Amino acid sequence: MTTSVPVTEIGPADISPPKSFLEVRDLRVQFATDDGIVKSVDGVSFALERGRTLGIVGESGSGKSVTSLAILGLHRTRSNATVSGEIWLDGEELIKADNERVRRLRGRKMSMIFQDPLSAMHPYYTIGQQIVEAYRIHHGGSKKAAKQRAIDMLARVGIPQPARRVDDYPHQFSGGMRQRAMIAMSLVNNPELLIADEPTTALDVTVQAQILDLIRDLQDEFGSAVIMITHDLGVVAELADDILVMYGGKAVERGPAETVFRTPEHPYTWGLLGSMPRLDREVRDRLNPIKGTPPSLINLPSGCSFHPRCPYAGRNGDRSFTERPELVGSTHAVACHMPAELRREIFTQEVSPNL
Amino acid sequence: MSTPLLEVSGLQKHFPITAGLLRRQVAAVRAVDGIDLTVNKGETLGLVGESGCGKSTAGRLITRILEPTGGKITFDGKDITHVKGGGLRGLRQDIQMIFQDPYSSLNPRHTVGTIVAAPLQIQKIPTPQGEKKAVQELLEMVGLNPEHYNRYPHEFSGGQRQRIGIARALALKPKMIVADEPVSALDVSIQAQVVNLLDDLQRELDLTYLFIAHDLSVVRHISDRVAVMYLGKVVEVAPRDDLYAHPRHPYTVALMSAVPVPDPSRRDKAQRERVLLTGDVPSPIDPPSGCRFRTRCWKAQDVCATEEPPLAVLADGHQVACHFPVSDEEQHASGSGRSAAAAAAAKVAVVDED
Amino acid sequence: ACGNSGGSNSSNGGAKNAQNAALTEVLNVSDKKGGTLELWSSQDVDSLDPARGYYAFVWNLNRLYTRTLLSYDAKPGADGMKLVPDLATAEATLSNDGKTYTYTLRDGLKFDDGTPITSKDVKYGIERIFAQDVVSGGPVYLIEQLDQGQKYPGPYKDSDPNKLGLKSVQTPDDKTIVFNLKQPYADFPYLLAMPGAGPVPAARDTGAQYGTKPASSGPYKVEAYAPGKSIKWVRNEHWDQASDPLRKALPDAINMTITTNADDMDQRLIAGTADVDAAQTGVQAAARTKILQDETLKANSDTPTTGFIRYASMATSVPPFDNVDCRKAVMLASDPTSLQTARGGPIAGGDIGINLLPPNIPGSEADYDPYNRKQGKPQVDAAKQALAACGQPNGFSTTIAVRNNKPAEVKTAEALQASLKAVGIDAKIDQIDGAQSSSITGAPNVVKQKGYGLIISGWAADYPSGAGYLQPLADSRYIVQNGNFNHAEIKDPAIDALFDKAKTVPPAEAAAIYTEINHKVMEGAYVLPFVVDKALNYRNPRLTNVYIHQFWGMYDFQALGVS
Amino acid sequence: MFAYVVRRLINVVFTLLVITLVTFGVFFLVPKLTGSDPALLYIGKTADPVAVEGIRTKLGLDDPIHVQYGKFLQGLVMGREYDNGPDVTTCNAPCFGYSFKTDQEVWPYLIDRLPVTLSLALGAAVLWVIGGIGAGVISALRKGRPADRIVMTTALAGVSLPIYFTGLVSAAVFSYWLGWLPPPGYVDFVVNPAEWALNLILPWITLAFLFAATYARLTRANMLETLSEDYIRTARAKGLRERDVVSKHALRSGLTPLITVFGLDLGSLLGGAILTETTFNLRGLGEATLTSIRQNDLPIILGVTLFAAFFIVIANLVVDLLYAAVDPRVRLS
Amino acid sequence: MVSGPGASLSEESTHDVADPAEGAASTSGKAIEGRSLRQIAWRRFKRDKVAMAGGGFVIFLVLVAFLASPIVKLIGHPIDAFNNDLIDPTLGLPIGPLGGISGEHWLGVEPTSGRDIFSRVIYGAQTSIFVAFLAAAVSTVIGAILGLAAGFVGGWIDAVISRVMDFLLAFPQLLFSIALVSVLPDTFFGLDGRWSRMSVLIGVIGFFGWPYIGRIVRGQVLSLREREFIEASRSLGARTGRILFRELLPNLAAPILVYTTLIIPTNIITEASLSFLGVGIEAPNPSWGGMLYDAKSYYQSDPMYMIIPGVCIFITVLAFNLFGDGLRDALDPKAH
Ligand SMILES: Nc1ncnc2c1ncn2[C@@H]1O[C@H](COP(=O)(O)OP(=O)(O)OP(=O)(O)O)[C@@H](O)[C@H]1O
Ligand SMILES: Nc1ncnc2c1ncn2[C@@H]1O[C@H](COP(=O)(O)OP(=O)(O)OP(=O)(O)O)[C@@H](O)[C@H]1O
Ligand SMILES: [Mg+2]
Ligand SMILES: [Mg+2]
Ligand code: NI
Repeated sequence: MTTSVPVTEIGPADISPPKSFLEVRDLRVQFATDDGIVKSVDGVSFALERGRTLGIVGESGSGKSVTSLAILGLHRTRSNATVSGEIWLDGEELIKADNERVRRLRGRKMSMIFQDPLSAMHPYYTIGQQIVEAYRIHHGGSKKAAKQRAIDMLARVGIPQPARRVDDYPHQFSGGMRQRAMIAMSLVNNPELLIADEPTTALDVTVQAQILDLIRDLQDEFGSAVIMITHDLGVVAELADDILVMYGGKAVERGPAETVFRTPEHPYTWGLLGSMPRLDREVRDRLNPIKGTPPSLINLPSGCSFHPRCPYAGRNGDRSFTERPELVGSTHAVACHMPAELRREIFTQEVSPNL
Repeated sequence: MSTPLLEVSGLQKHFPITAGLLRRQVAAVRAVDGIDLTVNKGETLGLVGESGCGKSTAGRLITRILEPTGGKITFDGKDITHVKGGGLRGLRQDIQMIFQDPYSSLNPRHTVGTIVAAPLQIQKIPTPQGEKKAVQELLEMVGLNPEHYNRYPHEFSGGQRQRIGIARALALKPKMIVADEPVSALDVSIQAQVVNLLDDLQRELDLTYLFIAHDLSVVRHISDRVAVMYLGKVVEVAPRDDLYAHPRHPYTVALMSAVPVPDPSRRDKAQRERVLLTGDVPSPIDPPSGCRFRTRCWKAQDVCATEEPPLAVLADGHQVACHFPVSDEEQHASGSGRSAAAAAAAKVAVVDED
Repeated sequence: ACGNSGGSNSSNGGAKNAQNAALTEVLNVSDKKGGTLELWSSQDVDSLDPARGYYAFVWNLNRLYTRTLLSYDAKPGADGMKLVPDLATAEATLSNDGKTYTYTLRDGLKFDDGTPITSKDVKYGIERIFAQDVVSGGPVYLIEQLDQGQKYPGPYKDSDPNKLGLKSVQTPDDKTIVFNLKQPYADFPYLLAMPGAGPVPAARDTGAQYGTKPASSGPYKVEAYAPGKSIKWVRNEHWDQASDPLRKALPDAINMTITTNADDMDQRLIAGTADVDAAQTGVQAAARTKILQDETLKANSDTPTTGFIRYASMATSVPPFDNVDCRKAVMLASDPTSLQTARGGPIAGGDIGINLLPPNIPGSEADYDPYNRKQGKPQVDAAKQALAACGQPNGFSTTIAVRNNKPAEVKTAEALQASLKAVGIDAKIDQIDGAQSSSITGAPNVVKQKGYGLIISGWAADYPSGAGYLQPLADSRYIVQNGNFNHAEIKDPAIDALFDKAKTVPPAEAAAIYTEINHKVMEGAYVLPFVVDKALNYRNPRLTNVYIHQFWGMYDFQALGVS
Repeated sequence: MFAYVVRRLINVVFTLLVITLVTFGVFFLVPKLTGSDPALLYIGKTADPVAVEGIRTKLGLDDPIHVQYGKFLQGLVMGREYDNGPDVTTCNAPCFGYSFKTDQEVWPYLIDRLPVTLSLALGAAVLWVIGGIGAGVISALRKGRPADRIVMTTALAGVSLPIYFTGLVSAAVFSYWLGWLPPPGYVDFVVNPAEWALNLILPWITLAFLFAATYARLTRANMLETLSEDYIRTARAKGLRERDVVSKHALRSGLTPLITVFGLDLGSLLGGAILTETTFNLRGLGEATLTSIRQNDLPIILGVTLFAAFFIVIANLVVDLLYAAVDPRVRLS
Repeated sequence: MVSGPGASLSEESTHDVADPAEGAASTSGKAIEGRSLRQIAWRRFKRDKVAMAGGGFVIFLVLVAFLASPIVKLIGHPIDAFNNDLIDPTLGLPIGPLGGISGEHWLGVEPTSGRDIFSRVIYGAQTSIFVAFLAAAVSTVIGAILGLAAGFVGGWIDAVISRVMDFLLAFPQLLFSIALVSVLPDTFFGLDGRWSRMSVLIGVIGFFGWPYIGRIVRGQVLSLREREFIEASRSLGARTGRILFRELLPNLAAPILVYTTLIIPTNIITEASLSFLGVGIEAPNPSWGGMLYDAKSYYQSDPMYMIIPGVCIFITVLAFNLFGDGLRDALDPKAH
């Protein structure tokens, strides 16, 4: 187990210049809708170094995608979103930066792989045209050179006969190949930060394994920082060095992957692990589901937003119901009102045996 | 040990592809192309396979929502392959289905009461205690508040909706339930609730399940035996523990090894042992000759292209359709054996996938 | 005529220039040749083939390029109603029994290609009318008079080598043409004045297509005809002024522009970029307002009677119109003013109709008003009495048949309906297909079956004689199963006898007989006259030799020149 | 792609056949059912029985209906002759019929009218496509802002206004009261292009306004939908400039559905032309239709209907091919 | 307009008119209150003030249409009463400014005849509303049945119906309507005069409107048919009838309602157009289109006569469009 401290604790009041390659501080994203204000991301902070992978897990609607889009500055155009906080990328603050600056970084310094490659690619342009475009925005150069580059990239991501397939349209590719093409497109400019938003959710396991392999290889090769967003704990475990667990728009637990998997401290993380059947364990008689349903982001429960589903809520008097827990801790940070000792005790005694 | 409730042999379903105003058939999707299965009373048979391999079609054939193109289905001793009319209506009482998508499987214009009462009305089941009462009992059984009788599906969360679907399936007190990916649309935390519910109901009501899923871990959790499908064919059937411990068919091996392990400390090992398949599942319109898996199989030889391996029972009780089943030695020579396979796989990785 | 805004000159020098001045006098008399006459029309010609045209303005236009043996004199007022020799040297020499008409052609007559016009060409032209299966559409009076049992099929099916097989017409030499009638027929010369009786060179006859390029015997020839767009006439170089005492032929060319936008045409007339509306049906409502409210414009306008009477016939075959008192009730109940307004009012529509004979027909009387219509109000009480006498004191219901392609007729039908309602007569309006009226209102059995008690139409004479005008309307022998115009189905033996008598007496006596017929028809209350039709037409002040020709009720196109 | 074109062409021929059959049936059978004699419809004021009989033989109205249809088809393809002995009327291919009422072949008659309608339709189409789509795009890009509201309010008013009302009002205001424009009429383009345009301005605007309104609404909806597509997000994520995102990515797919709509609108364009031509007294195909209907001139009615149907079918073929050219997904299916 | 809803077809077919609250409501905790979709739609509709105003006006118009004859009786100017005294006989124009508007004749009188315009406008409303509604009903019935058949049965039935619909939609409908109206017999079902002509119009307009509804219903059925609840119903042993009427139809009700509402304004305009072209309602029966046709000759000298029916058509169509758009937004917020 590595002992470096990749994930630093950063508070909202921290105005010191960043030490890490990517630092997100107190990120908040809110959407104004007809029904009220949706607090999709509500004070999330984390940091990431080059060459490392951060896995973000959480249920559907917990704010994972919104976070990643905020980093790329994609809430800026035609959106009902308000974004606040700080995002430092390689010493540069992005939220206050002007649109043009962020645009120049987008696709070059930071790029993204989307979940559904079919709908994320323009149906009217060939795969090649789309990759070429991505390349030429930032590098210019001749179309021919760019196309050669596209073919190289397609070959690199394992598309057979790339010189021929480069002129195919997305709908002529199979699901797995589309995702490879998507990856090729996001890597064409050697980005330093790659965000993959559920890149394998739509794929079969066998194909998922291929893609995960590919991402890992490419990261080794290019040395980029990677944010891997997923709701599949297996996928995070495969790839991530560090893990951020999100619930209801907030980060509830953050730490190195091994720690979070081996000694998770937040009841939600326990729930996640407990409700998941695992191939690497004996078959359990029963799973341990988390009771209830995920909260509405418009009407978040008071206090700790997990309290309606938390079997341990109330152990600290009223605090769970009234007071919002902060994410506390350095390497391994947890947002829970229970004292750390109690958490560890509960984990080892009550939770761990049932996993 | 047990009596077979459902027996399927040589089951086929070909969807014609038509063209033009005259609807001439130009080809067929061979979605299910001759499968043999047995489901015993009280057990859960898991059915896994990649997307598009024909799992749902098989489920629909068994529930007789679809008319089989060929083969035979026997349920409870009766041949139900082509039952019609009254016989089919009787069968509906015995075999019920749970659907994948909790959003589209409930009519948004009907109340929960109407939805759950529908089977009672359609099958004209007498309800001595009154229809409403009967429905409320069912709701209670699946862990819903009986007061929700008059609500509409959109007012419920995914997990709750899936419960409504389950209540509807249970209304006729079926002997067997075909569950087509009942949890794959749900969040992990909710999945477990539904899986537990299905478990409990099986125990209470003595149900038999055909459990279709592509999530191997869930299938392992719930099934007694597991069948693996590939491109319209069953390639391996075995008791759960046997299958997961000693997969015999190369495809099963690859499938198992592809599942990511939720344990960071083991990932290097898992990676080393991984058998990476190349390419995608071929089209069911024009499946490969002989063994259908041969185009992606690292053990394939000439015979695989010409001869279709039958689903045969091996010595250890596995039913496997393969000319060269993976042996125990390959299985257990951890590291070397598997990595040999992996190396072989890597070699074929450059093969054209077209 | 109040509130005239400033700006317009009070009046121009020529004291004669006033509204309706052209009715009685020739304005801007001039012999100056040259220039182009710009005719406009919102209606295309029906055909330029003289045997196929039937529109009045087309007949008027025909005088530019078709000469006939006789033609109406080129003079304003009553003089214009007289026939004068045109191709012929003089009026016919008439045999004693009044059955043989002999004409001699003038010298120096030539078609536009220089070939001389002979009597055979005249005969051939007349023969063409017999080929109704090829050249349909024109009047067929000559067939009635000349066929005489021969069943002549027309020149196209003629076995005669020269295609001149019509026996009743003889051409002893190239200058002489002889017509042999079976019975004396005093109006026969009128028939010869119709364009269809003009000469046609057989060599240039293209059958049904002849109208696209008709041969010219007059001072102008058709140079180009674009259907629906324009017609252009240029001088016929082979026409000789000396051979033609009638025509002045002043302009060098005559254009007729066909527009769909009648309002636009009116504006051009007023602006002076168009000379005359060829159709002469009167300006549109917008221009009417403008002209009538501006003295200068008004002075350049005329409101001639068009020769049409607008009326409703009461079909005696449809009860209760078999009863004269019921017919009288309708007569009396109708509102003369609203009917007049519906037709366009006193100036643009016409005078209130009081009897059936229009002023251009010999025998007409300007103040014969048997139903006291001139005072302009419906006579409800009298109408109710008539109803009582008819045995329908509470009124009755009936149907008004009206042609759907004539907006003004539809309006009069509405007005009639509204005024009849006041005495309890409930009239339903049935708009019939105007294009097929001859087989609907023109078919007595259809009228009876559909119960068309009131049939609205209009009628003008094809030639200015009581026979030409009244006989189709009132003679029981003119009732046919298709194309009937005796809509009322007047079957009065006395009237029939009068018609026969009129034919045998000199014109002056005949006029008195037609007056009598008119009285009989009005006394029988067969026909309810609406208006004596008028049209408000505007003449460009630059026109010379302008006058209204009484026969057409239009400017005499052949006389016009431009300054 | 080639197979696709061939398939579509076969389709077109088939459709055209059906159209001729339907129109022929409607116009020759319905009058029969309602008891009027088509031959009578050809005759003018005098219903001379000889003439009626002549017309009847000439038109072959005595023949059984299928023979008549056969001759009709033959005329379309190879031309035909109307023959009753002495007088033969030739009607050259494509013979859409012969109007004995106006004594002319229908085809040249239509061709003669075509320039007016074409000028009207093309001008209006250019206006509305530019105006409607432009307004719709602006509206979509400025969603919720005043520009959007103004465009959408105008568009809603536009779809609620009948052509002939806007036409009459604009004619009253611009050419009568203000006198800025000549009273609408038609001047041949070759004669005087400036007047041609000046004369047609009002009809163009009137006709285009209605369509522009629909197109603006449609464009806006399509653009908004496209702008929320994943691939637009991808384009932005690549670092594309916003104007490139709109012009290269959003417009292309956002406007493609309008091609189909345009094809569909050709039918109503002809209806619009009838109304516009009536309102402005233009002598085009629409006016020809109406006049022929008023005069019961069957050959012309039939001709116009067929002509319009042919035109629309062919135009729709073009539209479909265009669509296939633009959207690669269509090519394979 | 002729192309009204037709033009927005492809727009609609790209959307899935479906359960509006799906997905969204499940996450909001307090949604569990037992509100039916109808209530939700009504609440949403109530908030849309413009659509409410449109709806109010529509109701008002329907009342006027139904009560036309008592209203006119009350006012005391029968639609066919001539008033010669109000017309300048030479010009045929109403005496007095603004087309003769006065306390007696609220909207003035007709040129030539002097008939009261207000009464005629009221009757014109009756004509428009009846024709538009009944034609919409005809279209809806045919469209729903054929659309359902095409979508549900599929196969060659679908192929044929779809082809017919495509064809009719691309066809010059106005042209064909004019031709049809003029060849069809005048008397229908023993009705006479005004009503027979109206029934012809209803038939023809209704006939050309059905493909529009048919296409939407077909699209809906195709997408609904793929939904698992249909399969679920089948797996319970439901017969086709139950699936069609109990499962599909309730889901089709909203789109059918919306698009029926939206073809009404189109029908109003089509009726007016036909009357304007002289093949619709025949004089002396009042119709807005017919009045506009009349007004064509007077637009320079008596503009009020043109403006009144034109504005009537405009306001009515606008009200229906606003109402229909609002209804669509309420029942199907995803559409916009
Ligand atoms: N444009 C928007 N307007 C309003 N709400 C939005 C918008 N985008 C996202 N949201 C809301 O923000 C919340 C977080 O969304 P997000 O997409 O980040 O979830 P996620 O964690 O990525 O979920 P999933 O696993 O389903 O992708 C959701 O409740 C979503 O409804
Ligand atoms: N009604 C149908 N008509 C034509 N082809 C069909 C039909 N239903 C299914 N198929 C085809 O049959 C094949 C098997 O489909 P099926 O739905 O059974 O797969 P599956 O294993 O359930 O996949 P998934 O995991 O994606 O649900 C697929 O290729 C599918 O496209
Ligand atoms: Mg997401
Ligand atoms: Mg499936
Ligand atoms: Ni929309």
